[in-house]
Amino acid sequence: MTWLNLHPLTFLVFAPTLLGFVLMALPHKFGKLARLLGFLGALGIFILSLAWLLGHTPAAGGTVMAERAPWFTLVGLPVDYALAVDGLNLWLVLLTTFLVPLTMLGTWNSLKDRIGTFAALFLLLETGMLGALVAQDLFVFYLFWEAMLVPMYFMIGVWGGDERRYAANKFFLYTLSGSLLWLVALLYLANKAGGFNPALMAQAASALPFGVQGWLFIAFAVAFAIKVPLFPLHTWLPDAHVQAPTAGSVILAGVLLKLGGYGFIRFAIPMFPQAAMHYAKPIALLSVIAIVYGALVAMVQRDIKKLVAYSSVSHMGFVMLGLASMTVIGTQGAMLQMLNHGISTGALFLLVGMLYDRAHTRMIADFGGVAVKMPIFTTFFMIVTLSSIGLPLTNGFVGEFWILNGTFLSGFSWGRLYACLATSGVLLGAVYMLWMFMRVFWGPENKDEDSGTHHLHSDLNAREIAVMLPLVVLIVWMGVHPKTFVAASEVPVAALLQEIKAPAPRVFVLKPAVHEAPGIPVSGSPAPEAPAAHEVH
Amino acid sequence: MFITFALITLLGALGMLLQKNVVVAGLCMVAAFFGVAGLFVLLANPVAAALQIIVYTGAIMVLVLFVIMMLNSHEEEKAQASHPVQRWLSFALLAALAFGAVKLVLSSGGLKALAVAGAEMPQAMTLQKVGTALFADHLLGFEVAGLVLLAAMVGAVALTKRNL
Amino acid sequence: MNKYYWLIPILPLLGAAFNGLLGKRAGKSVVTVAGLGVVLGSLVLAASAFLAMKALPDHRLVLNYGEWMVTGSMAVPFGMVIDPLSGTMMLVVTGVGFLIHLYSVGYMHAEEGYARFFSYLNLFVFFMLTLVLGSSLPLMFVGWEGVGLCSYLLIGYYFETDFAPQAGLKAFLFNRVGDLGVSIGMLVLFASFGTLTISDILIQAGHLAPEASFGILTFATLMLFVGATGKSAQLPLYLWLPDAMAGPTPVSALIHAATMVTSGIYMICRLAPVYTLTPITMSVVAWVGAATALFAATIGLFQRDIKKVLAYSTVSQLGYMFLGLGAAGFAAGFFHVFTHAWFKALLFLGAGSAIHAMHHEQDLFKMGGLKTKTKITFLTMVAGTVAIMGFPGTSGFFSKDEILYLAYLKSPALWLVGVIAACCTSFYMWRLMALAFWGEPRDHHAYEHAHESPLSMTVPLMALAVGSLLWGFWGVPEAFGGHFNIGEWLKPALTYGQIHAAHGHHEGPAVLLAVISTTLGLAFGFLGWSKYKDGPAWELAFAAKFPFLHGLLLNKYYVDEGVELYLLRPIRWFGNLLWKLFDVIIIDGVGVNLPGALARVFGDFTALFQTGRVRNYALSMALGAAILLFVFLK
Amino acid sequence: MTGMDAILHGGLQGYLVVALLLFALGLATVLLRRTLLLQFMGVELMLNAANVALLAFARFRGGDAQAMVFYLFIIAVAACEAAVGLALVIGLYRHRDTTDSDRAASLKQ
Amino acid sequence: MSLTPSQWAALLPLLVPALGACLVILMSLDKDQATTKWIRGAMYGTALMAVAGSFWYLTDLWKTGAQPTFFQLHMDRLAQFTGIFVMVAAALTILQSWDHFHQEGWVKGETLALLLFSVTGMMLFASTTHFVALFLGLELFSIPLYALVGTVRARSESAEGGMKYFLTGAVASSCFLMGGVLIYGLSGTLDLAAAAATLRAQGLALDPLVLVGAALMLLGFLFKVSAVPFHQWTPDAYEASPHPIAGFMSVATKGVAFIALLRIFPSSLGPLTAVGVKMQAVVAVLAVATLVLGNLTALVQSNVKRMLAYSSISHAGYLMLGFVAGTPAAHTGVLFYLVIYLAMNLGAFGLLTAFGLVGEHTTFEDLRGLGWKRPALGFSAAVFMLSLAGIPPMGGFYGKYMIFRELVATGHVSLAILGVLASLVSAYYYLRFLVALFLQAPSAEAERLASDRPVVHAPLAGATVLVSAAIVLAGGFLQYFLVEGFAKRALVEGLGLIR
Repeated sequence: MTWLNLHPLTFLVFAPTLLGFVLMALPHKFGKLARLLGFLGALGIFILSLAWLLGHTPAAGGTVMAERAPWFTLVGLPVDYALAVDGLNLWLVLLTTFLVPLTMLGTWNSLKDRIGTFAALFLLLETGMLGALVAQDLFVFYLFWEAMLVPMYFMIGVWGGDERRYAANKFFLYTLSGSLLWLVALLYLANKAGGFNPALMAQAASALPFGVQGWLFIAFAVAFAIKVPLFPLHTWLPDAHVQAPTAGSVILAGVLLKLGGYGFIRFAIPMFPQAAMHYAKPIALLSVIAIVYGALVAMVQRDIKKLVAYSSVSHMGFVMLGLASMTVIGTQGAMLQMLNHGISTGALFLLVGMLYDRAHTRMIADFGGVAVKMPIFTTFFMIVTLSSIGLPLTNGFVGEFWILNGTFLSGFSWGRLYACLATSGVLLGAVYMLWMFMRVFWGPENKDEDSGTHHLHSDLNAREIAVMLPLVVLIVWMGVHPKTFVAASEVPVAALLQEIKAPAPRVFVLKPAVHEAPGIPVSGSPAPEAPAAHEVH
Repeated sequence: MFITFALITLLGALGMLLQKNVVVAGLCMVAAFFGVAGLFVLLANPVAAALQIIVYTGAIMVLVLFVIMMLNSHEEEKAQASHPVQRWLSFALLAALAFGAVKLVLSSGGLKALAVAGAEMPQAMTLQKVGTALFADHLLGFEVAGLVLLAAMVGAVALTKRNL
Repeated sequence: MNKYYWLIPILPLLGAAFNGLLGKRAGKSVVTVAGLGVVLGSLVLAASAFLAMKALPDHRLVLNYGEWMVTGSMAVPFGMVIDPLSGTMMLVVTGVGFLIHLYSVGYMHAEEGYARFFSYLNLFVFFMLTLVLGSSLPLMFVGWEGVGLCSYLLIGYYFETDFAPQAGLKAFLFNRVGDLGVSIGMLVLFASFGTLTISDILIQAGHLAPEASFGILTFATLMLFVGATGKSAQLPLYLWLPDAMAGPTPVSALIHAATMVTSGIYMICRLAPVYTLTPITMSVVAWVGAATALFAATIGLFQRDIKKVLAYSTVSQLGYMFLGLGAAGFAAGFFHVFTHAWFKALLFLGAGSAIHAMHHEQDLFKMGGLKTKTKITFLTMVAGTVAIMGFPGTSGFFSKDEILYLAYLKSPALWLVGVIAACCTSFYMWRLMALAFWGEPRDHHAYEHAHESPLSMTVPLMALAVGSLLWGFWGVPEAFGGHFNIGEWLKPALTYGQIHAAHGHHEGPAVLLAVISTTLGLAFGFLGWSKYKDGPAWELAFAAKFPFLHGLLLNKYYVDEGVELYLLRPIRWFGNLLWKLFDVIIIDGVGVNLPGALARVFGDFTALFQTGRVRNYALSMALGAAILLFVFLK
Repeated sequence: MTGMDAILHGGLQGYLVVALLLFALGLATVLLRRTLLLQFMGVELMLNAANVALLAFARFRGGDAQAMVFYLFIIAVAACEAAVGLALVIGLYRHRDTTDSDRAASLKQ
Repeated sequence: MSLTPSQWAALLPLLVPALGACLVILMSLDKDQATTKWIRGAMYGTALMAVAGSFWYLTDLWKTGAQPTFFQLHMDRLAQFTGIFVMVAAALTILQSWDHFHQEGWVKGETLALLLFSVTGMMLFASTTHFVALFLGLELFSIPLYALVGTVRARSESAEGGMKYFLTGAVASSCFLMGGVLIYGLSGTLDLAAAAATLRAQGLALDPLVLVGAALMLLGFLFKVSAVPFHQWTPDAYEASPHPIAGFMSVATKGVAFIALLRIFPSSLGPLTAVGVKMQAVVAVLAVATLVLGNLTALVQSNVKRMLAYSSISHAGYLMLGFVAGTPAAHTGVLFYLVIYLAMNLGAFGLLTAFGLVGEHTTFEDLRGLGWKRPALGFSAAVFMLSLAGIPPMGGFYGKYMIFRELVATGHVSLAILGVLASLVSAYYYLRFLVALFLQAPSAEAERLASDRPVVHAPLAGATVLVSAAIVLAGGFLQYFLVEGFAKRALVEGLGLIR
């Protein structure tokens, strides 16, 4: 056990792979067994991660767990095998370990053939995601970042829909194109810094002329923006989502997209502060465009899954906006919004998958009056929809509210305008989601022989309910007590923003009444002659 | 004297390049080889000259002409059949190389120095010298050459042996 | 007792959860008990809380229950503030709410979605109370959006029909448009005051000078007012309310007449100290209110669906309230909210009872002569009508008159508009009464089976009737020897110790104005009654004489059609354009697939060099050699 | 003597020029003839050109025996190439009944 | 002159294969070798023994760390590295060819003999700086390959491909020869290292004839690594030759040529700085051409062998980029890349044999669905293709990483960008291989063919594939040992390039 005590993260990251290889080795006829083993293993990882990551009390810097050892140099730059879980990635890690078993359970029967291999790939994917999340050395990060592509490629390509080959290739090459160019920037900076340690690289970057910094930042940003995906680099997403099997879509939306945003907050912004602030405006502009654009396009989709995919574009636009605002509130909002999106959109994809498993169609027009046939399903779908349109007391609201406030307060001149523009996303979100909901679930029952509604014979079974309940609980929990999920990142984010000297928030200074002593504090400390309020607890 | 042999060599080669009839072209090439042999003589290297005549004109050429006959591939070759781009590029290249060759030789200082220095050096190339060099310094090369010959033989057999 | 006040909003939530999750299995009786019980419970608690607050010297009871959204410089707690304003509203919500729950027991007993209905209703009460009691803007916004959600669910209650879901969606989206305004308003207020806790904002606002011209606060208040127009169905966002009548009648009464639609007014009263700083906004509010009052009233003139008439009357009455607010008469506006809650709920429930009697026939032209059949309904309806037309002494008289008087002080034009609207109101109300209860029955079959409603429906009617007749005496204006007690009562909540008072009373011909408006109202009321007491003949003649005018009013000025044609279609078209053109063709086609295709084309081209002729290979080698030599000799 | 004279009167430069020209002609033969056998002969010519240069240098280095040995090896190699080349031609001829290199172009693109 | 025992020990790695070749020839004289199983077994056994023996002596030498120099041979670590490299390649090739030739239905000892000859030549070629030995080595490994390419008697393409390879190869080697002769002429010595020193001493480093000589020699190397525009023989020759031979050529020829290039140009001709500079300049230009042309043409191939041929061309491009960077680390990267490339490319060609794709049936169509039929092979195929595309954590990535890193470090950022774009393009056609294997169901026509074709058993080829996959994965996870312990030492202690 001493090894475990020394290398808990290594175990968390690589245990899935080991299991995955075991499952791959199993012959086809043991598929069901492999699926079961895979699920149990993933569940174990989740429980373990909960116990370890929440069990440890964080160190001063917010670091929960860390490993660092020199790995290799390859006749040149040293590469450290450095992993760590700290405030920035703690909850993303937990989200990953949580979603994987949940998704396995949620899509238990939706695949018929080669289920063992699928489970194995799923576990490999988990390793890639966890590794990328906990990597503290850019080379290691890059390794996991790229390694993630492969299992997802096969998940889409083998188990996907009719256009799966196109979608899989598109997903693979699209992402690769960004990350390869990013690799060149990485190498350039690493050569300047003499290593892949982010801190050293940040120093080296600060020494470079601003133009170079700008280019490097762009290389980083593009690679991450493709993953996010930020308009106009989002077009791989709809294809990938629509073609991928349910499980693939869930993980894609739930975790993979987050890595883009995470890359920004973890690497791109801290390493190139000036460049980041210089390019904050275009990024924010693109985010606002993404918010509105994604929503408008989602509004006219005919395929539920594609609609949800475009809604992801819109929601992740909020994340990017919050990051670009460079305020604590905005960034924290972005951190929370990433989790929100992981939960809500993941849940949406699961639900769409459950619908598809029954009706074998996802076309909105094929449904109508589903509520009559599947009341429980409808209830869940309604709740998730509400969280996705950011109804207060669900998770969606808190994240968006913080992001909007942060952006409005942001020290950049564009903040106020963009915040006001971004609010329209909230409205449009309601438009496309509820319009879809109305057409699918309400209205008179669609009686056609070949309609989707006609093929719905059973409401959710116990397993599916068991999958949805935790998600619903989380949705409410995050909406009512978000602190649980953002407390960890509060300190690191504040420290980061202070370190990069982000512009101070801009507030309005109001004119006090003439006979008042000048200078009413704008921050809300009640004035002396405020009537005493009776505090009751 | 040098001019003569040089001309024989080059004209032979040119003939082989331009002569339509394959057999005649082959014969032009024999001439070229003879010219080379002559040059070797002028270079005070009778051994080489002899070898040249024996091996090339003797062995290789006869072999080639034999094959030409055997495969009766000596029908007229239509020069224009080759793609004009190919043809003109090749001719341009040939001209460029010829011009470049002269220019190169003239521009090389080392060559001039060597020509001056080497003109009055002792020149006799005797078999004894060759033998010593061959078996003293180039034993490895000698063995390897043997291997090459063996390999070529095996290859030729593998390529042409009928009963497979 | 204090430590239980958090149950005031939570009890209905629990009821909602219970009815929603287990109601179907538990059975209707249990649902009834649970649904009514929780509301009754919170009513009792509310009453005690109200008294406790009243006992306090400064009439403000602040309760905090831990933090909600806390990060960076933002700290939003869970908390309740009970002061005269919120307290009164709380009582209205729970009280009227309870009566309507009671009424629904009878009205919905046949429904198979009974449990669902009650869980929605309870949920609504929860959110409404959150809106009212919330100690911070975001918490208020929780209720704000929540009631929107509930109205969406309740309007779409008959989800298997074609129209109800559409109406529900319409309601939610129009509200969302307003919520946009609220969100932006909150952003600005947070950036200005650095806090979102209402009391802090108001205290700070107390120390500020009014904005002479268009300032940041004006912007904020205007944005919040946009939200109010959405929630309270003012121009231009009123469109959803008439369609909302697709929901069951109790819903129309509770949500779309008495409580939810007044939350816009409530919010402005809540933020009165800030609004008083922004004269421009105030005028905007006044004028929008006046315009809405008149506009809706005119539409109400010729509607045939009894609930539509009431709906437009609601819109118009809400306009009155905004007119009052805009005229700096926050108390007056809120007073009208209060009275209106009584009589409009009454009218709706009465109409519902009539509809119930006529077997769900809503077309006025098909009713008639009910006064003999359904006595209680008839009498209570009369009470409601006289109240709404402002018959001297009724609650409507005092509240409306105070508003008109303040409007006159602001500008006579506003007063004139108000009066005209009032005349229209009494006209269509009496038209309604006449068509429904007087004259010959026009649908004999239905008439035969018409019957008085059960007790659970008539008791609320009577209770409300009493309220709407007498409650006005709480706010008798000075002009009529009263002290406008409600104003005094609300003052601390509305001014928050503001340096300069909300408004000093100028002198004005109060009595004269009241006399004029009232007589005109009575005259038009009589006109409406006399023209219709024998059936719709007169209207048909009118329609024949002025087809355009009549059509215009009947079709609500064709606004819905216009919205569909000039707003929704273009948006959908634009979305399709973005998708099909920008996404598929430009980004994907040109940006992604084109390079791939080009690579292939180029590959095909380079493959051509592989001619298969060895001479060509040798040539390319020779050229390569030339390159080498060139580079080396260069 | 100046460069041109040296070339014309059998100086080292002369042999070099001849060698290089021979080399060029050999290459040209490969490029311009289609009869495989003649193309092979072109290759032989190129080898011969190398020989000429080699032995010329040897002469002007006072009869360097190393070069002479190398010359022997080159001849041997030339013979080997000829053998394999001819074998290949025959093999091709068996299948295609031609020694025209342009007509042996089924492998392409 | 006589050799000391240690020198004999150092010579054995060359001798053993040659002797093995002779033995195999003797066995193959049996006229019914094609029929009697044990003779076949004996031949293959002998060949394997020869390779294994040579490998054994080499590793022995490597362990002792001796680097004897005798005759014109430098049996230094680089030479030993080459030897091990070549022997592994040869061993895998022999094992695959057993299965392949049985599938094709004819087995000939000559092929083995030729293979062994060419192996000997390769070792010689890569372990000398003396031009005579260099030239002989070149011919000794080329001539058997010419024959091997044309050796599939059943197919007319075979002879054609052999002819093309032979003719172009002969032209290239005569250019190479001419270049060497010119250098000799001006320096007076046939040992290139000595020649470089003399030329520098005599101030002839910039003499046009020297430059021409260097250029022509470079041409010889570039032809062997099949760099554009000397690449056109490659696809035809690969398609013509038996799968294992194609694999062997793609790996061994290229590898040896690169190592020899490394030994000659940066090292032996080091004193001639101008030559080095111009070499890098021209290699940079040609590398760009190679990457672009190789990748783009590979994109449109329908035949897997041709695709692999073009991909091998493009890989030559990456390796050439290593020479452009020219730092010791870059050269180490080149060596490491070669090791991985050996495994992944021989593995890829071995797959064709292991899947039993005989004759012309080597199109992507023929691969469809095979990945699921043979999971282990399919997995290895994924490993190879991802590694070829340079996706971590496969070994191929680290090779690219080292080369690109040095490129960027030496300021060739634009080249690095081109390189990564090239590998982006390459990813597409490598994925196509996997698409065929896993993402496509076998076409009905393919099913029919498979049904009437006897089910193939290629245990040896399968084994080689798995071994190669293991090597590639090892390259991904144990890259450190391969680089520091193997490639770098070969450079440091062999050429002394890193001081």
